[in-house]
Amino acid sequence: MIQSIDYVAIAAPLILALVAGAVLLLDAFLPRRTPGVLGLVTLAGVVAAFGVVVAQAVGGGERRTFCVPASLGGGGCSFVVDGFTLVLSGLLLGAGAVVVLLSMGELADRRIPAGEWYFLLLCALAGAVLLPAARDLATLVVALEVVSLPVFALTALKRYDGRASEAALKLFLVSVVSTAIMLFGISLLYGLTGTLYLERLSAALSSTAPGASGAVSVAVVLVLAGFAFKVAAVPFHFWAGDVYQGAPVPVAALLSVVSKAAGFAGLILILTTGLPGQAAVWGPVVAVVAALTMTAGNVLALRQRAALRLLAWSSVAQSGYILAPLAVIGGRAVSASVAYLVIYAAMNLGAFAVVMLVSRTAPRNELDDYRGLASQRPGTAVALGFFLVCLAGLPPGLAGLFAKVVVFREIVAGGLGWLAVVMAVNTVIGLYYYIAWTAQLFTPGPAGVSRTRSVPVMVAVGVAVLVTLAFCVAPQLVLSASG
Amino acid sequence: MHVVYPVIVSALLFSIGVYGVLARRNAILVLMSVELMLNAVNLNLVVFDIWLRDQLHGGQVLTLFVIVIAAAEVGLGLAIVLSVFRNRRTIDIDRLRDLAERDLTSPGPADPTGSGPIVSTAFGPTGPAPGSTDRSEAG
Amino acid sequence: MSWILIAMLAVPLLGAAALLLPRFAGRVPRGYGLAVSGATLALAVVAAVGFDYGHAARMQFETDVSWIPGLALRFHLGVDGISLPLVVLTAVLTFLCFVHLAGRPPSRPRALVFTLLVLETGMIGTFLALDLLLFFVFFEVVLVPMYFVIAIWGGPGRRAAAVKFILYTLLGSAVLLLGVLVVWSQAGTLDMVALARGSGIARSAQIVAFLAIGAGLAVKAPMWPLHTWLPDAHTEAPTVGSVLLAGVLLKMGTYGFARIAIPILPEGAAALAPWLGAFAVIGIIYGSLACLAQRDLKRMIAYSSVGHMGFVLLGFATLTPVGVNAALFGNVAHGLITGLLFFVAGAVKDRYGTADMARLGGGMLGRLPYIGSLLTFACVASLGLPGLAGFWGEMLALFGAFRPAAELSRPLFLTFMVVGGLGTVLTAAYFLRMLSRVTHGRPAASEGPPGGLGDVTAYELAAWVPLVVLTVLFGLWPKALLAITTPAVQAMLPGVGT
Amino acid sequence: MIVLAVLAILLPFAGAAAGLLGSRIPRRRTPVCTARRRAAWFAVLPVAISAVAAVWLAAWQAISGETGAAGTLADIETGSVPISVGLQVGELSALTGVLVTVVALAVQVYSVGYMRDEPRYPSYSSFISLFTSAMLLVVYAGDLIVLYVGWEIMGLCSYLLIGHWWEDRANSRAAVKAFLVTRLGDVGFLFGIFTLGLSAGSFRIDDVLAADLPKGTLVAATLLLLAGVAGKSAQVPLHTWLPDAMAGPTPISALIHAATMVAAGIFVVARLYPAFLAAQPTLDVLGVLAAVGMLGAALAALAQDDLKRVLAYSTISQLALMAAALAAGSEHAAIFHLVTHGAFKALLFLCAGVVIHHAGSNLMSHMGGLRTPLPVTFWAMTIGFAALAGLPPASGFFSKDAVIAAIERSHGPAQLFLYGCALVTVGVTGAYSARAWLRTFFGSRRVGAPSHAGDHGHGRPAVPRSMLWPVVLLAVPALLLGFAGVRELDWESAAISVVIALLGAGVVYALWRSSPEQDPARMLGPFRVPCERAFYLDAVYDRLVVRPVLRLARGVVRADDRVVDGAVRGSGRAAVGLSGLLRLAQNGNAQLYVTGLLAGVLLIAVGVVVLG
Repeated sequence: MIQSIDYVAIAAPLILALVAGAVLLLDAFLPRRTPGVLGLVTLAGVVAAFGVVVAQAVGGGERRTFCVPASLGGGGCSFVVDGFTLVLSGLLLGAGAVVVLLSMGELADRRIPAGEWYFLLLCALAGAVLLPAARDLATLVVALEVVSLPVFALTALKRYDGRASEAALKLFLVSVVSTAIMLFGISLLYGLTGTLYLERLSAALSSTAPGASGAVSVAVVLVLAGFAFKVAAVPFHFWAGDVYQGAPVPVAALLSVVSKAAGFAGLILILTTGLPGQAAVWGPVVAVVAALTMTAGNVLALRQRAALRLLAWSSVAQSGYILAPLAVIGGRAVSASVAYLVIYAAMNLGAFAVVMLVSRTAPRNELDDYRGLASQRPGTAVALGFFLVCLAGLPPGLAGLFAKVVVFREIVAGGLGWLAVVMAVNTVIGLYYYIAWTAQLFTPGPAGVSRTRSVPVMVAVGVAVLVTLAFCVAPQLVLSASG
Repeated sequence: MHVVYPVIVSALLFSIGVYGVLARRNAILVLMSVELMLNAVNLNLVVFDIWLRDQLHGGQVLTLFVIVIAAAEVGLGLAIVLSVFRNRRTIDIDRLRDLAERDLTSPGPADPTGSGPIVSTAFGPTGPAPGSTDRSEAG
Repeated sequence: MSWILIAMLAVPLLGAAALLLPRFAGRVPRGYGLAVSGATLALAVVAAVGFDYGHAARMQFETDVSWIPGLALRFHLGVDGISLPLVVLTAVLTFLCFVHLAGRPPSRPRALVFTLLVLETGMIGTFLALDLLLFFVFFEVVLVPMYFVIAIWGGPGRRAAAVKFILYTLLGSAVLLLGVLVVWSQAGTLDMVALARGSGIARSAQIVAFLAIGAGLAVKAPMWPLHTWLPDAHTEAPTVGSVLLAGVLLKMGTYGFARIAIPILPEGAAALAPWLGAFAVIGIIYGSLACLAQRDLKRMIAYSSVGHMGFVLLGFATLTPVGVNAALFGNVAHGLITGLLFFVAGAVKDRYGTADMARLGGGMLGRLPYIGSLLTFACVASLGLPGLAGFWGEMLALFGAFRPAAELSRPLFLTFMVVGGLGTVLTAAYFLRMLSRVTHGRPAASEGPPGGLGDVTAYELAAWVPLVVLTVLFGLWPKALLAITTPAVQAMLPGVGT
Repeated sequence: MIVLAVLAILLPFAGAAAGLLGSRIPRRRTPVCTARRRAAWFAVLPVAISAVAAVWLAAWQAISGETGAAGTLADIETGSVPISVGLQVGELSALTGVLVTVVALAVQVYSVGYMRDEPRYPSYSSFISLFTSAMLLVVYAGDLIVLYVGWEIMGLCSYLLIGHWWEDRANSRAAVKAFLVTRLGDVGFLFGIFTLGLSAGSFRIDDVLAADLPKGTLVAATLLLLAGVAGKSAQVPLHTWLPDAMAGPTPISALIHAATMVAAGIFVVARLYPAFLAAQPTLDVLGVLAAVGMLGAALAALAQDDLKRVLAYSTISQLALMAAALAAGSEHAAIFHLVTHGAFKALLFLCAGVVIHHAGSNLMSHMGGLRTPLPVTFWAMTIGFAALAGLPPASGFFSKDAVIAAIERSHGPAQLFLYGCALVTVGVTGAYSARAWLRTFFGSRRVGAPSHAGDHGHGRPAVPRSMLWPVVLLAVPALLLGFAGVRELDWESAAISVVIALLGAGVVYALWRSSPEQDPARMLGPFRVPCERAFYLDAVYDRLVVRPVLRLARGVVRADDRVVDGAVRGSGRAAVGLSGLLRLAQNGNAQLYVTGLLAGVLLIAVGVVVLG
C-alpha cells in the first residue's frame, strides 16, 4: 500500500531540490555568458522556500508525514514540522539566501563553474532544511550527509587552488571518520532499542536491562560524535582553522552558519527528543565539551593574524556558548540555544560578508589589511565594527549582549554555576581579539585603496546589518519564536 | 549463534578501519579504510535487524542507506584526491601542510607602531608602559 | 513629567546619531557638543528643580515600559534622592568637558564628540535604570566609548592601557551579570524597587549574589586588589577621558552598592560587610602610600582616587544610614574635586609637555600662578579640608565606622576607623609633598609660561570655576546634598534608627 | 546679639575672599601698588569692625551677665547624630574673641608696613583674614563639628602663611611639617568629638556638657581631644612643628604661633572644662605632659641662637604652663595667663620683627647694642621680656603668679613634680629672657652681618610708622592687663617666683658681664647642644616615622607593579601561552586531527562509562 505523503509539510526541501535540478538543466542550456541568471534563480528558489516556511509558521499547528501505519505497530513519524523545525528552517533559509548573495560576488570572476556551484549549494540547503524535520535516525543520517557532501565539493570547486583542495580533503577526511563513528553509535543504539524512531527510542531505552547501561552510554557518546563534528565541538574542532582559511569565503560562511545550525538541530533533536531519559549521561558531557569548546576557540583565536582563521576560531567559541544551555538537565534551556543560534547567525554572516568585501581587494586577508578601513570605507568599517562588538556581546552590539544574557540566565537558573563563570571568563578573552580587530579598523591607516564595488555582497552586508539591528532593538522576535 | 559474535567481528572490523585511517599516509588507502568502517556498521545493523526480528526491518533499510552514502562518499573522496594530486603532485596526507598555523602568512611590513602582533603590547613581558617599572620614587 | 528622564537619555543619543549624517562629514561645528551636552544639563537641572524634595525616598518621574518580555527586561527609569545628585553631576561634568574641548579642539573632533555623547548616554542611563538588566546594559554601554577615548586620543602607551581597561571592567561586569541572574533566578523579578522592598532570597543565595555583584562593582569603583587598571587608564587617557573616568565611571560602581547590593541583599551585605570594610581600608592606606612614591602627576591622582573610593566603600561597609550618606556625599564630592584635579593636571601636561614631577621641576606658582593656585585649591579640597566638599564624605564615613550596624563587630570597625584616620593624614602628606615639589621652589631658568600657552585660558577657567564653586558650596553647606540623600537612605536601611 | 558674632566671623571671611579675588580685577591692567592698597583696605577694615563687634559682645556679656547668646542657623541631618550649625558666645568666648580680634588687627596693620614691597601681599593679607574668621569660628562655635571646621581651616591658614615665601624649599617643608603634625593631632580630636557626640546624642556643646556620660567614655573622649590640643597648642609629643614654623613672616609668628592658634587648644579645654574635670586621669596626664613640656622647652629656649626660635620655645613653655594650670584645676588662671601671654608674646614677636627688620638677620650673634637706634622697640621689648619673666608690674607677673598659686593649691598624684617643674621653669624663663634681652640690646654693635636669607630683613634703618604704632598698642595691655584680671594675689608664691626669676636673670647677667662677646648659654655646658637641638626629638621622629613611611611607599609601588599588576599581566600572558600551546596541534596534518578526534571520543566514552 502506498504511504500517504503530506506534500505541504515537505514543501520547503522539495522546492529546493526541484530548483537545484532546474539550475543544473538551465546551466546546461543557457549560453556561457550569463552566470548571474543562475544566481537569481537560486535566490528565487531559496526565497520561495522561505515563503513556504513562513506560511507554515503563520498557519501554525504541527504537520506529520511518513508515519508508520497503525497496522505495523504505529508510533514514529519520520518527518514532523513543528515550531522548532520552522524556526531552524527559517534560519537556514535566511542564511542560505545571504550565502547565495555572497556566492554571486565570488562567482563574478568566473574561475568557478556557476552551475555546479549553485546546484551543490541548493542541495546542501535542501539537506539542511530536511534535518530539523527528521524524527528518525535514518533520515537524520541521510540529511546530515546531504548537507555535508555538497560542502566538500563546494570547497574543492576552485580547481586550480591547491589550498582549496587541501582544505576539502581535510574536511572530507574528518567528516567521513566522524560520520562512521556516528553510524557505529546508531547501530549500537538500534541494537539496544530495536527502533530507529526518536520518540520510541527513549521509551525503549528506559526499559533496557540495567547491565547494558555502559553500552547505552557508549552508544550515546558515539552518536553525538557526528553532530559534534558539524558543530566543531572540542575533540572535533581541529579542522576549523585550516578549512575556513582554505575554502572560498561563501563556503566558509556556509560552514560557519548553515552546517553548524544543521549540526545543532540534529544534536538538539537527539538529545531532547531521542534521549531525554539519559540526561544524566549526556548532561555533564555536553557541559564539559561546551566549556572546552569555548575556551579552546577563544584561546586559539587570541593570536590569529588572518581574518578568516580568526573568524573560524571565533565561530568555534560561539558554538561553545550555544552548546552550554543544552547541558542544563531537563532540556528547558533549548530555546536559549536556538535564540543564541539565530542571533549568532545574523552577526556571523554579516562579519563574513564584510570579510568577503575586503578579501576582494586584499586576497591575503590579514588583519593588517583592515587597518584604517574606517577612513577608506566608513560604512563597511562601521558595519564590521558593529558585528564584532555584537559577537563580543558588548553594547552597542545589544543583540550579542541579549543573546549572552539569555544563555547566562539559563545556565545560572540550571544550577551550572561553574560553567557560567567559565563562560564569563571566555567572554573577556573573546572580547580581546574582537576589540583588537575593531581598534585596527579605526586606527589611522594607509590612504584610500581602489574600491571594487560588488552589489550582491553589499546587499548581503545590508541585509545582515538590518537583521542584526532588528535583533538589537527587539530580540523579543527571536525569544518568542524559539520559546 | 549468539549475537555477540558478529558484533565482536564488526567491532574488530571497525578497529581495523580506524587503524587504516590513522596509519596509512596515502589518501586512497585512507578512503578504503573508511569504507571498511562503514561496512562494519552495515554488518552490525544487519545482525541486529535479524536478532531483533524487526518487522519494519529498520536495520536493513538503514544498511541500504549507508551503502549509498558510502558510495557517494567514495566518489566524492576520489574526486577531491584527484584535484589534490593535480595541484600538489602528491596525495600523502601528512605532507599537505600548507594551511598550518603560522604567525604571519607572509612577512608583512614591520608594524610602524612597533606593536607587532597586538598581543605583545597588552600582555607582553615589557608590561604596559616602558616607564612603569622605574615608577618608584627616586629621592 | 516622566518624559524628562527619557529626554535626558534621548538628547545625547540623538545628538550622537545626528553626527553620523553626511552633513557633518566635513567639519563638526565647534559648539555642537557644547549645545547637546548643554541641553542635557538643562534637562538635568529642570529635573532637579522639579524633583519633590519632600518625598526624596520615593521614585519620581518613573517610566516603566516592557522592552523584552522574553528576558523580563523592562525599560524602567526613575530617579530618587540617591541617584539625582549623581545624574546632575554627570551632566555637569560632561558639559564642562565640552567647554574644555571648545578651548583646545582635539584631533578627529567629530569622532570624539560622538564618543563622548554616547558615553554620556551610558552614564546617565546607569543612574536612572531601575531594572537590574537595564542597569547592566547601561553599565556596559559605557565600556566601548571609553575604550576608544583612551585608545585613540590617549598618550604613548594608550593601546595597552585601553585593552587592560576594557578587559578588566568587562570581567567585572560579567561577574556582576552572574550576580544579577542569581538574584533573578531566586527572586523571580528584576525590578529594583520591588526587590528593595523585600527580595525574599535565601541567605546563602544572598551571600553568593552579593559576592558576585560586589566583585563586579568593586572592579569598577576600584577596590584595593582590583584597581590596577585605573592608574594605567588615567595616565594614558586624554584630559577629558580622565575627568569622566574619575568623575563618573567610578561612581557607577559605588552607586551600584547603594542601589543594588545593599538594599536587595541585606543579609548578604551583613555577612560580607567586614570584608568590604577591610578591603576598603587597605585601599585607603595602599592608595595613599602608592601616591607618596609616585613620580607621574596623573598616575598619582589616579591612586588618590583609589584612596578616596576606599572611604566611600568604608561608608557602605558600615551599613548605617550615616555611612551610606557619607558614601553618597563622598561620591559627588570626589567627582567634583578629582574632576578639577584632572583638568588642572591635563593643563599642566599640555603646557609642560610632561606630567613627570621630576621633570616639571618646581616653582609653578612663579611661572603659572593661576594654575598653581588652582592646583593648590584642588589638592587642599581633595585632602579633605573641612569647609570644602571632600571633608564631609570622609568624616561621616569615619563616624559611620565609629558605630556600624548592630550585626557588625564594633572593635573591627573601630580599627577600620583608626586606620582610615591615619589614611587622612597620609592623604594630606602626599598631596602637600606633591605641592611642595611642583608648585613651590624657584621656577626653572627659562622664564615665561612654558609650552607657548599662557597661564589659564578663558575656556579652561570657564570649565573649572563651576567645579570650584560647587566644591565650596557643598563644603560650606552640606545640607544641600545630605537633605536629599538622607530620606532615601533611611528608607533603604530601616533596621538601624540612628 | 548672636548677629554680632555672625558678623564678626563673616566679615574677615568676606575680606579674605575680596582680597584673594578682588584685589587684581581687572586682571592685567591694575598696577601692583593699587592692588596692594585695595588689598590692605580689604584686610584691615573688616578686622577692625569685627574687633569692635567682639568688644561690644564682651561688654554686653559682662554687663548683662547672661549665660551667653546662642543661635542655631540650621540642623544638618546626617543620618545619625545631627550637626547644628550654630554659635554660642559665653563669657570665656567673648574674652578670647576680643584677644583674637585685637591681636589680628595689630598684625594686619603691622603687616601693611612690614610687607611694603612684597608682591604677594594681597594673598598674604587675605589668608590672615581667613585665619581670623576661622579662629573666631572656633571661639564662638556652639557645635563641636563647627568648632572642628574652624579648627582645621586654622591649620590650613598656618600652612599657607608659613609657606608664604615658598621660593625657599625649607619654608615649604616647614609648612608641610606644621600641617601634617597638627593634622595627626586633629584626627585624634575628631575621634574625641565622635565619642562625645555619639554618647551625648548631639554635637551641641551645651548638650554634651549637660549629658552625664559614663566615666570610661569621658576619659577616652577627653584623652582623644587632648591629642588634638597637643597638636594645635604644640604640647610635648606634637610640638616639633612650632620652632620650624618660624620660617614664616614674623607677623604670622606673632599672630598665629604666639597669640591665637596655639592658644586655641587651651581655649577648647577650657570651653569643655566640666567634661575634663569629670575625667581626672586625663588631667593627670595633661599635668605630666605640661611639666615635661615647660621645662624642656625653657631649656631649649635658653640654648637657641635665633631670636624667633627663642620666642617659639618660650611659647611652648608658656602654653605648657597654662596646661599645667588647667591640670591643677584652675580654669581662670589658665585663661588669665592665656590672655596676658597672647598680648606680651605678640608684642615680643612684633618687636623681634622690627629688630630683625633692622639688623637684617634672625641670629642674636649678629645683633647687639640696638638700644640706641631703636629706642621705642627697646622699651616695648623690655616690657615684653619683663612680662615673660613675670616681674611686677608687668601683666605676666600677675597671671603667672595665679598659675603658680593654682598649681601649689592643687592636689593630685603628680602635683609635687608639677610644682617643682613650674618653679624651675620660672627660673629658666627668667634666664633666657634676660639672655635674649641683653644679647639683643646691649653689648657692642655687631651690625653689618650678612643679611639672613630666611627673614626678608632689608637692613634699612628707618622703621616705618605703621610698624611701631601696633607695637605701642600691644605694649599697653602687656603692662596693665595684669591689674584688670587679678582676683586675689597670693603674695607668698608671687614672692617666691619673682625671687627665682631674678635669680635666673642674675646668673645670666653675671655671665654676660664677665664676657659680653660670648653667649651666656655656655653655662649649660655639655647640655647646650642637646638643648639647642630640642633633645633630638626631630631626628627621632624622622627616623621612626618619616623614613619608614617613605620606604614603605616605595615598597608598595614596587609590590603594586610586580604583584597585583603582575598577576593581571600574568593572566594575560598565561592565556597567550596557552594559545601558543594549543596552536601546536594545528600543524596542518589531517591525520593528527583525526587522531585527536578519535582520542577525544575514546576519552569521553571512557569518562562517561567510568564516572557516569
